[in-house]
Formats: sequence, C-alpha cells, structure tokens
Amino acid sequence: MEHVAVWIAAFLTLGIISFLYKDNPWYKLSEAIFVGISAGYWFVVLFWDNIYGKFWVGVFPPDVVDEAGNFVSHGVPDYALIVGAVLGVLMLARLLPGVGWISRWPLAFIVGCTSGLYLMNYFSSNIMRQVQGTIIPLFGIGYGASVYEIIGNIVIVGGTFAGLVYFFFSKEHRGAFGATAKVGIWVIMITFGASFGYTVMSRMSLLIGRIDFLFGDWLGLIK
Amino acid sequence: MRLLIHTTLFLSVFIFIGSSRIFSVEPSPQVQADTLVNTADTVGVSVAPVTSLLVDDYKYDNGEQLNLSWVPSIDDQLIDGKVSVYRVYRITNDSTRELIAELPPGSNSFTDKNLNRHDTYRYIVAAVSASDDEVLSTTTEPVQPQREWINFRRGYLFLLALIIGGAVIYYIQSARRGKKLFVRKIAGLEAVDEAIGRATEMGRPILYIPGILDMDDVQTLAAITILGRVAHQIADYDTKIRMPVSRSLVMTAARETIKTAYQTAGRPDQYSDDMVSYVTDEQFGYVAAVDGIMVREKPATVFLLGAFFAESLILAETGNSIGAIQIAGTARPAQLPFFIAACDFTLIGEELFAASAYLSGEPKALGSLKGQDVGKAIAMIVILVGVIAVTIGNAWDVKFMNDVKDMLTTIFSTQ
Amino acid sequence: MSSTTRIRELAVVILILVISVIVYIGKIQGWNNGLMFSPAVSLTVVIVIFLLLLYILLRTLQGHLIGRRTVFLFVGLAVVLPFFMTLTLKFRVSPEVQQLYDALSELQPGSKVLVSFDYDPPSAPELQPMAVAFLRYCLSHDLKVIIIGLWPQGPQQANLALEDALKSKEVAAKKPEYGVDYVNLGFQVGNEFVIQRMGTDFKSMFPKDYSGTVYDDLPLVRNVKNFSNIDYSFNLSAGYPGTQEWVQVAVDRYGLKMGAGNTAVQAPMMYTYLNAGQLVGLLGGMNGAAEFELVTNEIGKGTKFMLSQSFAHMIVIAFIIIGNVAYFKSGRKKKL
Amino acid sequence: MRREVPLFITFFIGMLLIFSVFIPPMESLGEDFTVFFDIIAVFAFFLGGGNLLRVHVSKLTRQKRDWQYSIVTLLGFAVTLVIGLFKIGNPGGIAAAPTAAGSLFQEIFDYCLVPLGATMYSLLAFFVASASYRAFRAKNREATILLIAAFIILLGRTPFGTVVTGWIPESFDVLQVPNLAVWIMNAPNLAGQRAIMIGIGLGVVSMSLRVILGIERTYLGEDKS
Repeated sequence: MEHVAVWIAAFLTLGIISFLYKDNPWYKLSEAIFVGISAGYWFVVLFWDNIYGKFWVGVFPPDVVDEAGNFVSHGVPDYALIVGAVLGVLMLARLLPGVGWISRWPLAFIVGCTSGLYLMNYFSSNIMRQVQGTIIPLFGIGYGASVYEIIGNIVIVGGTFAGLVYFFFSKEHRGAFGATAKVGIWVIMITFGASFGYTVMSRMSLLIGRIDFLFGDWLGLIK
Repeated sequence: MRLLIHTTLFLSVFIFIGSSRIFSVEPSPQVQADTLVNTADTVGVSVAPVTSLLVDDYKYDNGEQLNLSWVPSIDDQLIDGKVSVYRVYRITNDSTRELIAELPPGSNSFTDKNLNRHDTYRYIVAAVSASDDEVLSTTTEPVQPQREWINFRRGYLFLLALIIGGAVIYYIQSARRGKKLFVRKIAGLEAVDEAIGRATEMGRPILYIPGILDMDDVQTLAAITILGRVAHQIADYDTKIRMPVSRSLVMTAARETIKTAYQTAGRPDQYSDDMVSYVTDEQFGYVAAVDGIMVREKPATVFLLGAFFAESLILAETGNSIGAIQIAGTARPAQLPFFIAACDFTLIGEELFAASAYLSGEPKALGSLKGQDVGKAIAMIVILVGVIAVTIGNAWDVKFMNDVKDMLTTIFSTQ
Repeated sequence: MSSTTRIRELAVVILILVISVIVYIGKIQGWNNGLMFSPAVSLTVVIVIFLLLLYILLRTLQGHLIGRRTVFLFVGLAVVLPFFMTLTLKFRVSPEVQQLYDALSELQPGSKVLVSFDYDPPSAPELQPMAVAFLRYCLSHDLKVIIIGLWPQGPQQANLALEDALKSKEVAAKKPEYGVDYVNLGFQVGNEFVIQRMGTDFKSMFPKDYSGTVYDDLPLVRNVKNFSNIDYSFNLSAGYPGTQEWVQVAVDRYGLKMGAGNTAVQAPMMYTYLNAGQLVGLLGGMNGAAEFELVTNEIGKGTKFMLSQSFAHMIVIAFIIIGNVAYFKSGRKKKL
Repeated sequence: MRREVPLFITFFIGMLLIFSVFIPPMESLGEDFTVFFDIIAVFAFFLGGGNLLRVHVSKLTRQKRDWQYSIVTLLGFAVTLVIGLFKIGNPGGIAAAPTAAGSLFQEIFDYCLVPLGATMYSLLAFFVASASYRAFRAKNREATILLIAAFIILLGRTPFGTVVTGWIPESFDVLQVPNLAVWIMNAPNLAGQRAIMIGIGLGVVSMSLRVILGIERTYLGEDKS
C-alpha cells in the first residue's frame, strides 16, 4: 500500500512539473485528477462543516451531558440559522425556469453583507490605524534617534504622504503636485521591490521540498 | 482649490465637534467589595490576600462582560515574591463558587467574558503561595452585567466614517446635479478598450479571472463590478468571453452580470451560461485548470482582477508565455510586484476599487472618486499636523502641541 | 507537431519511468545507497553551469532572448544538482545561531527541553531540517525532550523529525526511550491560552500524550508541573500562533528561557526580541538550519537544502543581471 | 419589483451592518451573517458542482477535444464525493470527522491533493526566474527603483551579501547590504505599504457605498419580465 501511495504521489508530481516543458497528456491527466478530486473534496468538507456542523447541529442541538454522559439539559436551538438555509434554497431557484430571478435575493444579501462589513473593517484597520501609526516623532523620543533613524522617520512620513498624493484621482498630476506624485510612485516601487526580493526566498524552499520528495522519499537517491 | 476648501471645511467641523467632546460619558458607579481584609490563618507559608477587589460593568457591550480589578498581595513582589498564582472564583446566582481563571503573579485585573446579563455574579480572588496555600479575598457584592445600546467608545469612528462617507455621498449628489468632475487618466483602464478590440480582431477569446476568493471578499466584489463594465464592451464588440471561476457563488454572480451586459447591449441571444464555468474551490487545482485553458485556448486578452495569492505569478507568466495582453489588479501588496513584472498593465490597490466607476464614466460614480480624495486629503493633513505636533511636543515639551497630538491619537485610535 | 518529435518525447518519458522503476527496486532491495558526486565532479558541474550562464549572456548580448524552457532547465539543475554535491559552502555562523548553541551546551545532562512544533507541511522544507538537527543534538547530549504542538499538524511533523533524528548514529548509541528521554504530548487547541495555562499546569492542557498515554504514566513529565521545571525551550514557528505568542506569554510573564526557529519570511521580525534578550538564539530559514548543523558538526538536510537554495538564488540573480546587461548593451532600444 | 427588492435588500443589510458596529447588542450580527454566508455557499455548490458535471458530461457525449480526460475528472469527483459523504473507509464510521486520521478520505488528501498542490505551488520557483530574466529590467526610472530595491533585499538575505560589503567600516555599517535591506524593509517599504493600505481603505469605503446605494448594480441583472 505504501509503495502504491508513494508512486501515485510521484506520478502526479512529475505530471505537474511536465507542464514546464509544454502542455501534454501527462499534465492533462494530472490536471483532470486534481480538478475532479479537489472539487469533490471541498464539497464534502463544506458539507460536513457548514450544513451539518453549523446548520444541523445549530437547529437541532444535541442534549448537554456531563462527563459521565448523564442528561443535563436540552441544547438551545438557534432558529435564526433557518433564514440562512432559506436563502440557500432560494439560490437554487435558478434551476427552475420562470422563478430564477428569486436567486438574486440571496445574492443581494451577500453583496450587502460584504460591502457593509468591509466598509467598517477597512475603515478602522486600513485608514484609522495606519494614519495613527504614521504620527511619529521625527527625532525619536527625547532626541533618542540616530541620524539613520531620523532619515528613516522622515522617509516613512514623507513617503506615506507622497504615496497618497499619487493615488489622487481628481487632480491632474502637474507641477509640484505632479512631482510629489512622482516621488509617491517611487516609494511604492521600492515597496514592490522589497516584497519581490522578500518572497523569492520562500518560493525556492517549496521546490526544494518537492525535489527532496522525488529524489529522497521516492527514489532514495539522496542520502 | 475647491477640493482644498471643502476638505478644510470638513476638517474644521470635525475638529470642532471632536474637541467639544460631545460624547463624554458619566463615570459608571462601581460596586466596591468590603475593604476589610480577611486576615487569613498564618499557618505555613501563606501570603497576604489581595485587597480592594472591585467589580464593575464592562462598558458598551451587550451585557456579557464584567471587569475585575484589585491591589495585588503585598507578598507579590518581583524579587522573592511569595505568590505563585492568583485564582479567580465566580459565584453565579448564589450557586457554589467555580474557578474561572488562573493568573500569573503581578496581575491586578481580569475581564470575565461570556456572561449572561440576567444572572448575578460575585467574585473572589485568591492569592496562592508556592506551597499551594490559598488565601481568599473578600467576596464582592452581587453584580449584573449591564447592556448598553450605543457604543460611545466608537464615537470618533462614527464621526470619521460620517465625514468621509458623507464626502463620497456629497460628491455623488453634486455630480448627479450635473457638476463637471475631473478624473485623471488611469493607464491600466485606458487600455481596456484596446485589449478588447485586439481580441476581436484576432478572433480569440478574452479570459477573465476574478481571483480565488468567494463573494464575501471585497476584492471579488470589485472584480464583479468591473466585469459589469467590461462585459458591456465585449457584448458590443461581439467578442467571446471565457470565465472559469473557483467559487460557485462567484459563478452565479458573474452569470447575472454578463447576462445583464448582453441584454443592455441588445444582444441577449448571444449570451450563454457556458461563458462562466465553475472549476474547483481548491486554490492550485483551479490554477492548474486555468493554466491549461490558457495554453489550449490561447486567449488574446487576460484580465486578472481580484484577490490573488501565490498563484499570481503562475497565472501571469503563463499568460505572458502565450502572448496575451494582460490587465491585472489586486489589493494585496505582496502580489503586486509579480503582476507588474509579468503583465502589461497593473491596477494598484485603490485603483482596483475605483476601476468600475472609472470605466462606467457615469458622473455619479465618478463623484464617488472625488469623495475618496477628500478622505485622502484628511489623512494627509492629519499626518502632517500630527507629526509636527508630536515632534515639537517631544523635543521642546510644548503643552499645546502635546495636546494636539493626544487629541489626534484619541480620535484615530481603534478599539 | 511532427511525429518524430512525438516519438522522441515518448521515448524520454518511458526512459525516465524505466530508470525510476530500476532505482526504486534498488531502494527496496538495498543496493541503491544514494548518489554522491566526488568533489572533483561537483566542482566540474559548478564550472559547467557557470560557463553555460556566460554563454547565455553572450547570446543575449547578440540579441537572442533565450526561451523560457532554458531558464526553467537552469533553475531545475540549480536546485537538483546540489543535493548530490559534496561541496561545503563556506558560510559563517551568525551570532544568533551561536547563541542558541551556547545556550544548549550550557545545559546540564538531564535538563528538560520543551519543543513546540507550530507549523504544518507547507513550511516543512524550511523548518523540518531545523527540527531534526535540534532533536538530534538534544537526544545525543542527554537532554530530555518534551514536545507539544499549537498547530494541529505539528505533532505529526514532530514524529517525522524524531524518526529522522533517531536514525543518527550518536543518537542510536544512546538508545533513547520514549517516555523517559523524550515524549510527544500532542496538539492542543487554544493558541496563546494554551501557553498561558501551561504557565501554571502542563497536565491540564495535555492530560494524555499523542498516543493516548496518561500524563502521569510518563516518567519524564510526571514531575513537570509548569514552566519552572523547564530549563530551555525551543519554538519552531511558521506564523500564528508562534514565536511572538511564546515570547509574550511564556517569556515575558513566566521567565522561560527560549530560542526559536522561524521561516525566512518571519525571522526578520524576531530580531527585536533577540536584541531585547527575550529570545536566546534564533534560526532563520534554511540558512539557520544549515548554520546550526555546522556548529553541531552534524551535516544534515539543512546544509543540503541551503546549498540548493543558494544556488537557486544565484541563478535568479544571474538572470536579472544578464537581462539587464543585455538591455543596456543593446542601447535600451530593442524591446527584448 | 424584481429589481427593487434585491436593491433594497443590499441597502438594508449593508446599512444594518455598518451601524451594528456602534450598537453592542447587534455587534455579533456580522458573525451571524457570516454563518449564513457559509450555508448559502454550500447550496450554491449544487449549482457549481452541477455545472462541473454538465460541462464534462457534454464534453464526453459530444466527443469534444480531450474528452477522455473528462472521464477522469468525473470519476475523481464522484468517487471523492461518495467516499466523503458516506464516510467509506473511515475507521470511526459515520459519526467520525470526515478527515479523521487513517480514513480513506484523508488518504486521498495526503497522497493526491497534497503532492499536486505542493507541486503546482513549487512551479513558482521556475516562474520567478523566468520573470526575473525577462521583465526585471531598468526600463525607466520606476522599474530601476524596483529593481534596485529587490536586488538589495535579495542580496541582503543570502550569505553572498554579507561578503560583498563586509569591508565597509563599522561606523557606516548601515551601508552594509544586510543592514541596508533591514532599513529598506523598515522605512520606505513601510511608507509605501501605508500609502497603499490607506488608499485601499478609501477605495473600499467608496465602492461599498456605491454598491449599497445601488449605483453599482450590474450583478443584479436586468428587469425584463
């Protein structure tokens, strides 16, 4: 059994890697397996987690028992969950001709949720907290900063300021305003360069892990 | 200039309201425990009990939390401390006491959560010595957690949201009344027209990838709103669109969107459900399938808009290898450099959310962009004023500057 | 596509499969003991790669952009070949790794070391070599190891690491016994609250170990009540909950002495803790694992991985340089 | 009607959630709605999964190009579904978690999905290199800046970087590549991140308002009865 499993894993690994050469039957086969199994996998997980774990157990909660298994009290059902299930069923109205438009209701609900929730979340975490975080003393607390730190502080404040100028939509980037916007895009480019350099490192380790599997665990060529 | 005036106006109103502190709150009455100390038996190595145990309602919650505070035992010291742990006991509705928390030495407060506001609670805090001798404090008077209807702690958040949200709505309204608005060019969006035209000329499909997250992510929502505009042009040109998605809900929403676009363009018969297809929820399974579609169907134009993670570069490089024009955009800074490297045009962060308004060209949608700029102006002014205040206040200890800084940090603090 | 290419491609695939089957049978039968280049061969390989890169530079200078597949081939070679090389990359042991080693070597035999496995398989290439090297050192120096996990798959990774560590000669000579010399207490939900509870009582959080044995039946931990019974602790972390939480709760509140192993992405954030003395020793990414193997004189996967990684980075840097040199040479006109 | 009701639902729910932040008894509303979302998403999967089946069955029956692979996809989908939903080969039986250790379902995950996913992910290493060769060029000032920053960070985190600038004296040690890398991460990188994040925050606020107010409504379809 163990031999079969490691061969399957190796076969699929090579199939995906073969895509680097070109699209080929081996890749197509691996892709077909990947899509089929993973779609099934996620439905099963979602079904047991959400429909059973959240909905069914929520509406028909098991009795509360103590450690010895004696009955303590009935669970408290959460009937509000039925609203969720009804919205879910309405979603299926698309399958019926004529009443398909009803499925827009759950969609409208979801869109309303997403926009309402994110509006406030982003407002506090992205706007307020970041603005507050940028209010820093340039010379450090009690002149405590070194020259490098002072330069760093000025760059943080000035860079944030210039970056915001770049994103201005309703003003043409001309003159002093345009120059500041230019500095802004430079700062943003440094950010991108930094995250590029930073992520390249961890990307390599994944490939190394796969190679270790192929030549070590599978073929036993690595000591 | 107008923008500056408006911003200053908004800002002054808000500082005025802010400084008058309309949301100041009466201090809540506290229930004080008997300050008489239980003189414990001094047998063995026991320790002095904690004193001044207070319970008060946790403010602005749904009646689910209580705050406890106390003065630590005098034997609880950093060096040679004799207290090994504090135990917090709770008595619910006169039942027996139960242990609810163990806290390390040095603790002097605790917040008890998940209470029921219909029950009453009493508390005891025990100081425990190294030899496990427990010395109890007095028991507090029974307290019920209170429910408050409005969270005044978030008053400034409300105010700020009102100002920035108000600015957006104000400009939408003024645009609706026919006021002309200037919006600068966004290169990535100027290219949309050309990219669709190219696909039409070449007779190849357009691939639209809305990211890998579900409709409960705001980037996906942005991708769907942009799809509405893009699909409209696609329908006009009568080009083919291909949209594999990784979430069922996104599939449903995308179908509605494209269908609408075809109907508005007057070609409802050209629309087919097959334009949008569900692949799999699995991140890399989806990527494998999209890569396959790219190399097999060779789309002339690829849109990568929405929430992308590690797959950003895999998709963008494969798209590049087939020679497609690629327009990408995401709000995840870590993935943007990869899009910039491998795509022809990239929408950076905020531009992704502004895109649908920009593409629509409708005055009211454009008005909202100007509203956003007010927010930016406020942020910039606050940063400038704040930094000057805190720098001067710190360096020369100017009281006024310190006050300004304190006010700004209070207003912008989030809880 | 012509049919001859097709046949050629098929032949290559079949060849690969046949070789794989033979090598695999060799692995099972025991006559395949791994492949290793001699130093001379290794050096030659490196030189050949370097020359090929020079050739690519030349080609690019002449205005021929090399294809994607060539780039892929180079990356593949750069990652695969170092696995078989006997080259030792010269690198110096950074102070934070030395610090970890010093802290470990100061421990008396019999000291108890707590190791928390807070990562899952995707981060394993970076963290597993550290885990193996660390466990190997502890078990071969009579340090008692207590393992826990705050990530669900952590204890599973720990067992894999133990398996590897036990294979080493020095460790095997000591014949470590489960429950006496090392123990795996398994996973517990609750993130930093688990750490907090462990500050007063280990047993309440881990009533049974990973295989279901009752806490008090394990001689090693029977007398371990809380952090005060632990002499050193090591946290392998790939995110939340991880080193930050351990430092905030276990170190700051309970005064635990601890070191950490982090992914390369996370490690830079830990230097503040290191400078403040809250962490005693830090291993960052594959480099960290390799350096630790160097100070403990046990060459393992960390060194191999690190060699691979350094090669891969060099290749990426080389390609950036080649691309740009060619771009400037061509007068920045041609859109290469 | 068909259009007004959904618009009202979006408006009402959106506003409710915005105000719930300030009203403690309603604060958990967002979490409750998230659970609703999870439930709706599973129902929606009947549409998605159904679409997957339909696409592949039609490929199969019409013998379109590559129809053979559709058999594999359909088989994989059906087998995984049956094994997972009925918990076949699960030592704990129907009461156990579907992903219990040792269950057939978990084996499928460990031996098929994990290697497939990890390998797909590891392709990134190759694409990083090809993108670096082709695209990271000092084409203009912006690209140059990006390139230099990336280069310093890259160098700063390999042993090579330490060697290259090790000669720089202690008093100017900030110019040593590893230290420079740290400085870039902490100063300009932070500034750029902040500007982007504040911008995104405002973008989200504005877009959400457009959606809630019904200015953005293409996703709701046309009212043509």
